Amino acid sequence: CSIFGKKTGNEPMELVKFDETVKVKKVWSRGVGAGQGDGFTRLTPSINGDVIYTVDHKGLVNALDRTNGKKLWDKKLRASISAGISSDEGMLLVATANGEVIALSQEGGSELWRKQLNGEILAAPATNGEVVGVQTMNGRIYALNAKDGEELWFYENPPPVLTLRGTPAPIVTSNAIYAGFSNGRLMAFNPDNGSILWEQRLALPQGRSELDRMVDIRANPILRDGTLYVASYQGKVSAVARGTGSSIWAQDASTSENLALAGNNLFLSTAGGKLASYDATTGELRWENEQLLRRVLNSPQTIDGYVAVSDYKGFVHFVDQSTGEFVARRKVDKKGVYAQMQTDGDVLYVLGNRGKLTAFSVSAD
Amino acid sequence: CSSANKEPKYTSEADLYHAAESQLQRSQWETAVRNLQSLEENFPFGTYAEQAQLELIYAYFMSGQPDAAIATANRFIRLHPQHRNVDYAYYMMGLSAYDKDKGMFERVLPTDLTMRDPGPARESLANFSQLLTRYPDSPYATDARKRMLYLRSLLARYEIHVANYYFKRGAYVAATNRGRYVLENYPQTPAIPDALAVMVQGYRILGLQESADQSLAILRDNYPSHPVLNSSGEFNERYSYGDGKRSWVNRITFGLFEKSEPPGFDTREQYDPVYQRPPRPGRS
Amino acid sequence: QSDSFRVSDIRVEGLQRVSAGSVFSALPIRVGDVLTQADIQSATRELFKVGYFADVSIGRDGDVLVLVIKERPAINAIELKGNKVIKSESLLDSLKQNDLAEGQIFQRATLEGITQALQREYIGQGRYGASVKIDVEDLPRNQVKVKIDITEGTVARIKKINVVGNQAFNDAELTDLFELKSSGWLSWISGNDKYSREKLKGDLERLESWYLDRGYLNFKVNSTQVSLSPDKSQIFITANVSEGEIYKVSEVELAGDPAIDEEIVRRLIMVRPEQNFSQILMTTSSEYITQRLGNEGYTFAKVEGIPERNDEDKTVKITFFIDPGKRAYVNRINFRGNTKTIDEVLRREMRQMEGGSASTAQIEHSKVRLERLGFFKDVKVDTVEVPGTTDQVDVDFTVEEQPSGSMNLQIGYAQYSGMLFSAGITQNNWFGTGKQVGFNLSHSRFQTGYNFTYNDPYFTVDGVSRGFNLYYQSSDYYYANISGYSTDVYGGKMTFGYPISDIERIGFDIGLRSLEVKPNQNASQEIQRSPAFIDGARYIDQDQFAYINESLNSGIDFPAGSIELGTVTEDMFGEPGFLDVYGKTFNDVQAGIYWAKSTLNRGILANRGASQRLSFEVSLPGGDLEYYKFDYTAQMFQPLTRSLTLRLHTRLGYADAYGDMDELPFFENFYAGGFGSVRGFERNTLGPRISPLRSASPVQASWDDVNGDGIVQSNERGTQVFLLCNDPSAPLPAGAICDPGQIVAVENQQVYTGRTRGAFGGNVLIQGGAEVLFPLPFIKDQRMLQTTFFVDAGNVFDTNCGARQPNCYDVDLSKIVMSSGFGLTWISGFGPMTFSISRPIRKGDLDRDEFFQFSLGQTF
Amino acid sequence: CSNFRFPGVHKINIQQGHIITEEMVSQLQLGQTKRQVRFVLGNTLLPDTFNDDRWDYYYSLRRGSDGTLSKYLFTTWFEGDKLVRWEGDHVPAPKPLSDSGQGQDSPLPTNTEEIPVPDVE
Repeated sequence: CSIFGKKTGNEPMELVKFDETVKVKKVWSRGVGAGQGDGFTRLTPSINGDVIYTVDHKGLVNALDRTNGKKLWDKKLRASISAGISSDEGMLLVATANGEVIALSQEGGSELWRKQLNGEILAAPATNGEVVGVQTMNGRIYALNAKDGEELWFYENPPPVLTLRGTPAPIVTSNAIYAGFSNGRLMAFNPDNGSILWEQRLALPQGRSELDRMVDIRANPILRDGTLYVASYQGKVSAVARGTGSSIWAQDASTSENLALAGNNLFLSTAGGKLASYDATTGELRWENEQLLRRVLNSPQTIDGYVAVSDYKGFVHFVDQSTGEFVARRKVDKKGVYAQMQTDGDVLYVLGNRGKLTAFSVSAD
Repeated sequence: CSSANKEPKYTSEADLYHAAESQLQRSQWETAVRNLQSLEENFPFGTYAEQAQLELIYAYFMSGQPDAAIATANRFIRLHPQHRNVDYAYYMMGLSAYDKDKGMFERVLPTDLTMRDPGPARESLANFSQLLTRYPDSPYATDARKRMLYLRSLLARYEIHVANYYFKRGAYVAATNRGRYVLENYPQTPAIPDALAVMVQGYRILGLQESADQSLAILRDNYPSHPVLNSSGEFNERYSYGDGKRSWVNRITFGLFEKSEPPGFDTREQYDPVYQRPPRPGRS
Repeated sequence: QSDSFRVSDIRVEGLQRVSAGSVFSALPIRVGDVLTQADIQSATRELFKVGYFADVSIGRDGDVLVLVIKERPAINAIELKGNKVIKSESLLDSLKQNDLAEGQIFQRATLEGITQALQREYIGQGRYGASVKIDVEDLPRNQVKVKIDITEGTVARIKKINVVGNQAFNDAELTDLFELKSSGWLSWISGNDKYSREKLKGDLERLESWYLDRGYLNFKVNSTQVSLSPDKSQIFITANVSEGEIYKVSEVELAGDPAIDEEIVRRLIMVRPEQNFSQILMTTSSEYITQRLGNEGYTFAKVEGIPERNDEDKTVKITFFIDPGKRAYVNRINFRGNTKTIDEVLRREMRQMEGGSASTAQIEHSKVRLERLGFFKDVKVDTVEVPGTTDQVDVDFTVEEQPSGSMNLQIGYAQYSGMLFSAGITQNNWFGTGKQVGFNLSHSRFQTGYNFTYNDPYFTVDGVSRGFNLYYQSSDYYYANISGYSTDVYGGKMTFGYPISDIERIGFDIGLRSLEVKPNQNASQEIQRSPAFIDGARYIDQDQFAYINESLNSGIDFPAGSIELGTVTEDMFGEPGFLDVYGKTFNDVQAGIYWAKSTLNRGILANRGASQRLSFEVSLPGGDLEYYKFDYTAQMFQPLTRSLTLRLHTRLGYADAYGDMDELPFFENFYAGGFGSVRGFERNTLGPRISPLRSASPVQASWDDVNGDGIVQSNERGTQVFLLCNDPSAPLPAGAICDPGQIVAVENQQVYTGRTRGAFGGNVLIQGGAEVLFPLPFIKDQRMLQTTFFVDAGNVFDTNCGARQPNCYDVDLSKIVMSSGFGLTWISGFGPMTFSISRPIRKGDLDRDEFFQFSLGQTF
Repeated sequence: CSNFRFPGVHKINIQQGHIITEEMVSQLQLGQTKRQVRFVLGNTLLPDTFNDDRWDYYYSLRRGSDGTLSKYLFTTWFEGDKLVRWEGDHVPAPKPLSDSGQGQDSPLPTNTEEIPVPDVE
């Protein structure tokens, strides 16, 4: 029996060989700071118009021209950042590791206001221009006044004993705030006074140990037209009607990463390392790519006709949206890519954990 | 890939038992222990099970593993409280504790156990007394009673030594109480006469004349020849403590020569039957 | 048949392993009962509940009740595979607790029980990824073998601990308090990055008391989250806190009956108005008051500080409620564990009287005194309430004996004295009687000695000690690096001493001694005149010899008698040595007095407290020697941190002659260097050196009229004569020294390079040093081991140095030599073993350093 | 030698028995039960095995410094379970023991260094 640990059968799967049928071209690439901290943060870039904004865990905010990667401006915040960056409604929102939300202007990054909350913030705050929604690790959703950061209301959902690291980012629209919680519940609130519009239980905890009973909603919900797409860990992936929260369809699935939606295809990467595609309207499972098992996949992102997903070694795999077959593979950052990749449809922006932002374009040659 | 340890070949229950029996005869204690252990494991409820456990207790004891013997006896008592010779288990528990701490030191050099902590022997007192209360007519009762008396007289004599020290120290309440403790806790031990003498002396010094006279009366009636009594049965002044006289030699040499403390009480020769080591236990 | 019937007998079939007894005890039916069908149903249910039976059917055979039982299989063996981190035994133990073990009956629930028990074990170790697969294999005779295959997965380690909401103190300061740490490079040893719920609870309590100790009365930990990374390998801990404001103390009150006057109590309170509130200061004050009351006999005293908050002005009023409880008395003092030492040896150290008022300080003090005896490895004490009384306690001491070197046969090796063989019994707890008795026979190249010592530390009950010792010793100091002489000494001494306070003693000794000194070949000027005076020898002076030589070589003869030769006188042979003046054998009466004070916490390898000893020894007038000697040694331990202790030590010595003796006998000199003195230097080689030996070789100078013919021819050489120096400038043979009026002699210089370095010692010793005691990592039982980093310094001086003694100075601190290094002492079964490696920092040119020094089986 | 007197042998105080104060005695009333008396005076350290109706409360203190001995005896008698008589002198209000001769060598609580005094700014 070999000394260095015999094959226990649950090592990450070896990468399979295939010939690339798609050309992935690096448009530009640029270092934007120190990347992710050691607190398993998911500091994600944010696209607004022609500008792409990034923030690193040391507090460096960058605004780049997204077509050529040129730096427009940058600003040093003297704080360690645990969540960010969102760029809606003319302002930028980040949060510090000490639980403080900071709002900056999109021109030059000057500070608009900051508000100290009680709880660790690991997902970028969202705003509809009037109200800013913030979720914290201790199971709360805060609503702050977008003008001056004053606290309007907060609702608390006490989290179970053991949860997944991180929270989903809330969706803040003019008439509702949608938020998923670590106890498997999806809730909609009236943005102005915090009253509960509706509440849905997405997954039921089962099993004996704290581990088996984890049913966190970790993935950021996606809202399109009247439907809200959500997914939970060791629970379900489901589409619900945004007005009532009633379930349109639901399938068993376990994911801790965000979903991706393109046309009628909903993509998710499961905790076990499967990449799956569902029919967005019926919820029927289209295909499953099982060649990346146990490689700890991150959030998928659609680009052109393809879906990209990164794994724990920092490879970005491109698969065909309709068949799930591999079409290309590029190595981006050996420390991995925690941040969800951003796209405007034909350029894919990938921020590696060590702080390098690369723009890729994909073309079938 | 560890080499699977080979299963002991399943001899039948009876063979295992008889093998162990013969090993006990030839005093091969270790092999007997191993056989009896495997017997207990493989046939926990077989016909020989109970008898094997008793043999195991004895084998552990004889192979010098008192702790294992005590543990096995304990388990036997718990499992078979009504077994007809469970008294043997109690007896062996007492015996194992009795000998447990006899290090080389005590065996080789004659040490006066009455001046030291008897160590684990103290537990054996409890085991033996359980045996005597539950099974007064068990074959082991006589030997157990003899050992108990020996132990209790050790502990009683220990108390008298402490009383002597406290007289020397001048802590007369402490000394008197030590005497009273013997009277109340170790009746019928050879130290009783000295205990009474201690009480007489203590009460006299404390000035509790009534108690002193009472103790003196009892001492006189039961042990007239005790050295603390003079010919006429009164308190012998030679033993009186308190701030007695000091010889001038003692005084000028800072008390270094001619110490004049009265002797302590130790009438073991007179009242204590010459106690020799009790004999080794015979086989059950 | 009628529905019910009377049971005449009960028969059981199918029993293999379960004892009939347990079946009958579970069966609710007894012989003679009247049974109905319902009774039978309930009986079957009862038997099933026992859990040992796969199938139970109760039937009737006439009036006999028949039970047909099919037993469940028993577990014959449990096989564990794949467990590396947790060993099989501990897994089997945890299974045993859920009574899943070999020999047990195998039940359906067992399977579920096994998976759960193992999972709990692994989650307890932070291995969230562990999984268990079980399969059951049937064996003959209704037995089963349970095979368990475990995949342990990786252990989840704490990656980050984040405190949210703290303003006054930064995260680093706060997480430093935690026992749980995020993975660092040392974590693989300490394992402090493994999550456990209890440790987190303890950490949060420490965090809370940190804030409460600094005045944040409203501090609260709102919530904590433990979260896991998706691949279950990393754990993150977040604590959300709200600090609140700092509260100041407004006033301090006493309430209840303080039993001792308030002034004493007030002095013990460390909380002052206007000061920031601090919980630790409040609790420490309460503890001090409780102990103070304990000293007064109120062992059951309860003191509690209660803060009352005033949230408007952020102040707090503290009231100390004092309930002295009943004054407690000691009923009995018991000793356990002293199987060798007799009871009186322990009891006489007691400062708490049996039958008297209990005092915590006296009980604690008694414990320390027991530890100081050095007979016990460990002393524990606890006070137990006497049942049935409200105010009496028993004080139970439990001690653990430690070998105090009873029969020791020490074969040791010390560099300077080579093989050391010493057989003997040195025992300061002789047969447990507390008396110190020693028969010692020791032999080494340096010293052969026979020594009998006896001392009874408690000759009287108050601790007056009386003892005596007889000794014979012949030592050849050459092998102790001390220049050329050896001594034979024998004598006897009476010693006694007594305590003048609880920690101070005074002692006297008086004794006779007979000493003989024998110089050997490289003795020195100071010891004995050199060159050696030969009575009646004759000399010729230098220039006369030159003139004669010259003329004889040129063939001139002399008339007989014309060369006159003088006979030598003593003063031509240099200064008289000590032995020349005072002879070689000395008998004297020695008297000594010492004062000693010690608060060391342990007899051997102490690490707390201090000790000092001043002794004065005099050789009484009327004996052959008249000198006196002061000797002062002191050491002090000062704890630096919880594990580091600083030890400062010094030894000062001064000796001199008096009366008609005008110089200190050289064999009473102080020496320095080596163990117990300045480590890192060869033993006894520091300080003054001997003035080199002189030897005068006679010259073939005189001519006599050998053939009696009245003329001295040049070939008539006569007896040898010495050459008297009167013209230092004249040419001399190599190495010769010519002092006017002295015989020309040759100095042998190699004395300084030989073994003794020509060490001679001196009458003033100054020596001291500082050491830091540190615990060795990885070693649990440190009680028998002491490791130190030391700096030693010292030297020996002489107030009247010989004229030509090199390296001999009057007291001059700039001449102190220093060295630093590491030392280790281990009290093994054979006695103390000491090692040290060291480097000199400052040394004189003649001082020789020694990097590695060791000594086995011999106290230094 | 000079008139330097050698310091005497240090003897420790020997304290025995029960401290009965005036205030305790004042709480005694005839007819009290044994339990009540025991609550007031505490358990006697010298119970008499042969006669449980007489309780002796003995107190003595021999000072190590000058060897003086002070002794007090207080006795109570019972008939059945009723206090019928008591007699004897009580100990004058005791000076705190630790200020007497014994005080100086039993320093303030010896294990103070175990209680960490915080370096609170």
